[in-house]
Amino acid sequence: MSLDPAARSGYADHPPRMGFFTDTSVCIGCKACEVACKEWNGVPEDGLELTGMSYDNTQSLGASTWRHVAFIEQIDHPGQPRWLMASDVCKHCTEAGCLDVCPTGALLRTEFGTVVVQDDVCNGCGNCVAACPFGVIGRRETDGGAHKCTLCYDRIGDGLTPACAKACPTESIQFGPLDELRDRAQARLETLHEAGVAGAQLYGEDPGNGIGGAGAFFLLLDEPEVYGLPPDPVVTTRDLPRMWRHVASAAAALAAAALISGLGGRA
Amino acid sequence: MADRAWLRWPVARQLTGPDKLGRGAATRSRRTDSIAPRIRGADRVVKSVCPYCAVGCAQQVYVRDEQVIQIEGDPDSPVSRGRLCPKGSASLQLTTGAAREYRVRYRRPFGTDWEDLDLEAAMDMIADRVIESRRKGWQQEVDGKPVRRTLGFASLGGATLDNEENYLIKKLFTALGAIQIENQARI
Amino acid sequence: MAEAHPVGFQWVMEAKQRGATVIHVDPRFTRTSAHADVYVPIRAGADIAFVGGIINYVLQHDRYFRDYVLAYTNASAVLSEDFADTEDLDGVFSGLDRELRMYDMETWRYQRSEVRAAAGDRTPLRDRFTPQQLRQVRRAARGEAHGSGGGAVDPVHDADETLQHPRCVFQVLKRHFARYTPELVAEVAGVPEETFLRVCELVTANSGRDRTTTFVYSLGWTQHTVGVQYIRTAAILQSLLGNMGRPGGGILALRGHASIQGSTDIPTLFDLLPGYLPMPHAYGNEDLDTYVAAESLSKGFWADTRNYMVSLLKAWWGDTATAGNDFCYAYLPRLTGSHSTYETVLSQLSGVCTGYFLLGQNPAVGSANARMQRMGMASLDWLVVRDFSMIESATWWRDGPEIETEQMRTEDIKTEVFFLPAAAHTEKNGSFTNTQRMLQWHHAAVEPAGDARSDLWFAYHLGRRIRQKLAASSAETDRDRPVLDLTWDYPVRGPLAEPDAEAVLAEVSGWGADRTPLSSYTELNDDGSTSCGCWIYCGVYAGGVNQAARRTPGGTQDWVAADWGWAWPANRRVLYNRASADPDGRPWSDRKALVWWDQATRRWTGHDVPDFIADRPPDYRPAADARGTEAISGTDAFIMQGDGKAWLFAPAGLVDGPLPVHYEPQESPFSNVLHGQQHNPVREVLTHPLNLYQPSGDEPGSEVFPYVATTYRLTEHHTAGGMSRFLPYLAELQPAFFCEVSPELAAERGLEHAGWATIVTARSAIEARVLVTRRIQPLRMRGRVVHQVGLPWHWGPNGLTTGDAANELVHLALDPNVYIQEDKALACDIRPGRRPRGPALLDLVREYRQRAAITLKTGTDT
Amino acid sequence: MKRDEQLMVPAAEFGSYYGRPVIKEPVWGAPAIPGYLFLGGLAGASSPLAAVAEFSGRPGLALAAKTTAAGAIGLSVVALVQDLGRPTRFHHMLRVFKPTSPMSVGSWLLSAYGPAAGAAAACAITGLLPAAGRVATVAAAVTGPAVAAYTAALLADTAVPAWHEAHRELPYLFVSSAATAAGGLGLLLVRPEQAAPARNLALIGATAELTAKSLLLQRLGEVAEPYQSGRAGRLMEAAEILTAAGLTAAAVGGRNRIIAALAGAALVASSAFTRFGIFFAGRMSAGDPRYTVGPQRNRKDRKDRGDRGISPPPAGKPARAPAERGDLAAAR
Repeated sequence: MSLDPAARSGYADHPPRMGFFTDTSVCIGCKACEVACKEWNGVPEDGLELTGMSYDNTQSLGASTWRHVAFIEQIDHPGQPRWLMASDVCKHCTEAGCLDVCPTGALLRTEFGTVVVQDDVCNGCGNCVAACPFGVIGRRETDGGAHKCTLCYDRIGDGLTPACAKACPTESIQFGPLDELRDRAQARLETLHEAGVAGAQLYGEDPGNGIGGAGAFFLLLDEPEVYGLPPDPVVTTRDLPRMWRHVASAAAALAAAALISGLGGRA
Repeated sequence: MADRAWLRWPVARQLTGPDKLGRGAATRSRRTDSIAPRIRGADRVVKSVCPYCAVGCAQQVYVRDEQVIQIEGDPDSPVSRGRLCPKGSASLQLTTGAAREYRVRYRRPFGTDWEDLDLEAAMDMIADRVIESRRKGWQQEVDGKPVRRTLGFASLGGATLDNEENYLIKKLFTALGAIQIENQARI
Repeated sequence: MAEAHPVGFQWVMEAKQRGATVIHVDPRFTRTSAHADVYVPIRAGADIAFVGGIINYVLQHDRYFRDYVLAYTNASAVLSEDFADTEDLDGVFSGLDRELRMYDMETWRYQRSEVRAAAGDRTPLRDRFTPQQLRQVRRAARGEAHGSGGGAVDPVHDADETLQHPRCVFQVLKRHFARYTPELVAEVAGVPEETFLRVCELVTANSGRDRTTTFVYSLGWTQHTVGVQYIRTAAILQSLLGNMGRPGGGILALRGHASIQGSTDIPTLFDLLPGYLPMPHAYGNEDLDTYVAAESLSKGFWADTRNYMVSLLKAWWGDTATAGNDFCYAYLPRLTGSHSTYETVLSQLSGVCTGYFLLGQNPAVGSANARMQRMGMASLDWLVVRDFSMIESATWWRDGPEIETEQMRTEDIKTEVFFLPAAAHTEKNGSFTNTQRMLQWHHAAVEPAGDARSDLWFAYHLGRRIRQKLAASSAETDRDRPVLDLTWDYPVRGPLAEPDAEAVLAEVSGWGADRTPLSSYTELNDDGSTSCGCWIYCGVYAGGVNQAARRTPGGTQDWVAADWGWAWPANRRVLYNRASADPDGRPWSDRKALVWWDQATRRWTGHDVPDFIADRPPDYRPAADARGTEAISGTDAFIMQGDGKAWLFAPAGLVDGPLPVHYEPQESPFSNVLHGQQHNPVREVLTHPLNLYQPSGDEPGSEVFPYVATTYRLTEHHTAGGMSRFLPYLAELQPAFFCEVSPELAAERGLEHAGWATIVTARSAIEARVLVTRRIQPLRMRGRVVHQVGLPWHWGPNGLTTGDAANELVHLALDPNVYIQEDKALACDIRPGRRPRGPALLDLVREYRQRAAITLKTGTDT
Repeated sequence: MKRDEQLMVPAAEFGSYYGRPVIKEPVWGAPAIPGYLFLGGLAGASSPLAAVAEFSGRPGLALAAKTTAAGAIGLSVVALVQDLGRPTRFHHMLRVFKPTSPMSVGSWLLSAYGPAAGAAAACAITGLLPAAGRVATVAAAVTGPAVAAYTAALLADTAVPAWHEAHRELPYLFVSSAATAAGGLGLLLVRPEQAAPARNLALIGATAELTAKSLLLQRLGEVAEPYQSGRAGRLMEAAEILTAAGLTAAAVGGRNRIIAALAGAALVASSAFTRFGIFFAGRMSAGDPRYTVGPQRNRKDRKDRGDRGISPPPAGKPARAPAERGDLAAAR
């Protein structure tokens, strides 16, 4: 599958695809990404609930949380106690379910290959929410619209770094041309494997995966589901052609059934 | 006109342009086409320092129409390299958020609620209070030794203040004879 | 460090990626631990045992850096025969007066066989004053003055370069720490032996010519009744390992407020004048001469104390200050004993202190024993609070905890309260001094709105008004002269008449004749020809240029980045960096080169500004009668010290002993296994019904408070929450006050995860949500299990996220050197459920006190 | 897991993050969206029934079916608009035409079908413009089945496991449910002598529906659980009983006015219950990470095994112990 979604979305001459590489092995769980994102994008506060989920009171990505730091306590981890931290974000899929199903064109592929919501277009139908295999996008109660990470579309258009990546104290969040990030991630993975960090793995970067490769991918230290990520997501629209065929034959069957029902002559 | 309006209809753009499926170029709104970071329009960028902890991360304060519109890390800093922690990243909310008070509030002795008070009046009253407490707590000698000081009033705070502010506070209060001048460093 | 200083931690992460080993010692497994190579759980309050154990390991295994130790420390100094160690006296040093709760430090001095007049003109205070008066001097936090200079010491003394003399510092040190074995460390600190030995091995292997190890600490070390000695212990170890004054070495204090370093340099502290000059004391500082005699050293840069003091007096009183009137020295008020913030509270409660300024400070929840703080405020005539938001210190009179417990009624409280909104850092010009002593200027971006004003504005205009009123008063008396003669003519600008902060900085930096800006404190004179508001900041306005505002991008500089901001003194980034070179002036190794002697130019040079006399050759030896800076030899790397050496043994300057000793905290479930002496005998206790202490160790009643509590910060909040609890984006990240406990403690006490718990001490009881986590490990020591309760102290009743303040629990027992309270190791009880409401809360605490048979005297023995 | 059952910060579970859902539960509300599914199906199947009735000379049935179609589609559009986060922007649905979006396709379908069904009903009721009425009737009959069927894609084209995994059966289930409803309503509203096509349609629909359901449940395996438990399970069960009862009654006593009416009511209700059941099953499957993680983990493990063949795991990434595997059993 092509890693150049911008070209397939009508951008003949476009800049390189941009993305995030989130290296969770150096995340210190400070949540600067969450705050910097909200400050820049004006995302509202998202509830004041103590969850008991370690230091994670944000809980998940959603309409009012575009970066979410997960905390996983593994004090019994063989070798050394671990406290995993990972900053999750919209994956900006090559094949984006939210974008595919959006009926209004509010969701948009940008020239950078990222996926954004046009707030002035969105009518809050909620279809994207159900279509995202990562549970990223949500509909905000207060304004009825769908919202998610824009990869700071406004900033990157001016050559600026997205707010979260800029704030990140340890460069756990890296922003750049996707090709470059992929090389960097491979190198980092090899370093970790050489250092004997079992379980280190890249998540989402494989163009052969079910979303055609993510524009925002991760280096994880454990299995994806430990972080609340789906282990092998497949974009729902891959099955849509088949669904349409079944819908067509079902509709035809209904028409036929109606015709058959009328057999037996006039009353 | 009508023609052109019709051509902006995304369906029309789908039909006439390369984005047949309506997932990119064809569906862009006018607002999306004109998107720009709000700091692009800043009148000035002011160099600053984060007000929270003592790492001293450098900040850039963006101002438009005499309002602070954004605060970010300054990549030039050899201390912080442009990065900020969650608190530093919340500097905009700290300085421009709803929690800030902008009016003097006054509670009279035995009062049950706040009252309004003019800043100038408040400053004048405080000056009077200082003079009076200073007088009441004055000690010329202790144990036969000259001390020329007052225990009548005290001050606490200064670890989040500027050096210049602390300097004036120390200078003024010491000259007034106050010695109970303290800050967070003891706490 | 990752928790409270995340952006600073980027350098640790980077070092780690380059191969550095990170060790984290903490009672709880934190975000720092998560990235450490070795995590060491420890019982709160036992760090001297732990670090002392490493010292013992270094000495027993000859892992110290011998050349460094010989050249730059006082290891060879021979001590007086009168000195007796804690090993001889079961936990106390010679010279203890239990009645006065103080040490006579005379026996801690170096031995001096050669009979000669003591260098310096001073008559020892002990010959001039009664012990009671002496104690008052001592209680003025004298140890804090002089910064790193310590106390007066005789630079000429007996020494044994072979380090074999039984009374040489090295041998004394060896004996002193001999019992700090791995077994003892395990018994006292709960650190498993193998973990401890691994740390010893890592630290020693990473120290020497080619490698350096750094120690980083914060309030986890300072907030103890032996806090200064905690840091002393690290200082001894780092000196032994040759890690001081060298790149990648040192002991780094991570400070928690934007300019808390600046607020000690230019101190709003009772015991100091700018530049760590001591505030004059009623005894022994009667006039300028006696002050200088008492407070300067005969050798090193503290010998120039008179220059610094006269220049300060000139800065404050300008032309009025002349040689003829002692430069207005008499205008300075005098201390008698401690006037720290805690004594201030007592003086509020007793009705002496009737007015109070809170300038960006929130003692109603942010200071230890918060109830006592509020009771103090309720005794005032007036209170001025300057802050961003309606913090608890501004609102306690209407909705504070004492209203709920019915200890106060709003309509009965006489305190008049002024809340004045403060300007933010974006709304004013000024400098912050960061944790590495670097001043950085922040420029005003906008004018403050409404009534918000800078504290510069407030101080200046308040002073202006007071001066006007006093000048106009017919009752003008001699006591008003200091205010009326004060130089207070700062230019103001703009619609708000904001004083010019750069003009203040220029005064701080100093000038000579015709107001020519000075460039270094070495230019200061004692004849009144120079003026300088803070001698260590001299040069920050050199050349009439605001050096703190320098912003040459780091990327275009070398790693020292000397052209960003300005670090005191003289823009030096690493203090005592002469020690980065060997006695001959060559770097100890190429890898660790910082400054060195250039024989060709006959000057010190290097990456950093040399912290040494620039043209003093390594082979310079002072004449026997040399004084001041002339007496600094070419190898006296520690130029502020009275003998030019790093002190393994502190012959002066510390009021609670020349060497660190493990004492139990004021409140501890354990007895001191090391000595019969349970506590620091000279710790400060404040006896007051609002400040009751609990029984400790073997005392009956100590079992009522069986757990160790410690307070700390979270990344998501700041101090007492005044700048974080009120912000939605921070409040939502840590939305409730919680305590952290182990699953074992939860099981023992029936605590439910995410439920509620009540934590009780003799002062109060608070409630917190419960986070049951394996990150808190029960420690096994002395056949017992010790449970610890973690309390992030950011909360209070106001703001978006609210909760009880951990400071309600904390007592006031203080370190005797610097008067800092012991938040970091308390004893407490914890029980499931929420705390009682209203007066029932007091009943609960009373019931605990009765069970533990607590009286005013409990815990106050020496 | 309920909070009060937790004893501590839970040890990391292989399989989920604190038991939290991986995907978002759909924000679509009830009764609006299941109501829409039902009404859209009712309308979509009523229109061809109306046409058949009209052209087979059953004006009573034709009128009833046309009125039903128009009413149902009208109501369903109201439900749809009301469920939008920003209802005033409903017209944005026609901003683009996206074949990748069932909702977009459906919107265009509805905008063709709705007016046709409305016109057909209006002509039938008023008796005006009979020719136009006939054109409208045919147009509605042609587009109606698509309206009834596309909603299956609307649900299936999501990340919701119980819906997406059912994407093959769901269209058939939906149209048969639609036929059941339309036929049932015909039985309820129209005298038996006019109602033969309705009865036939109901019989065919109900039979097909039962078949489709059982096929769906069989094929979904563990992801079928949400259809069989909780609120969804109860609704599905009730629907099945009603379908069976309605089917039997219609077949046996369909010529009796009262029995026919009762049978019709049962079938209409069964169709509604089915839609609500399917809706809630989807929600439940989204809310429980098992249904997301389990099948994906199994698929990934199969792929990984396939990738690796029989060679040992690469260094640095040992094979996970069985206990760590995120299969369904271990997921909780």
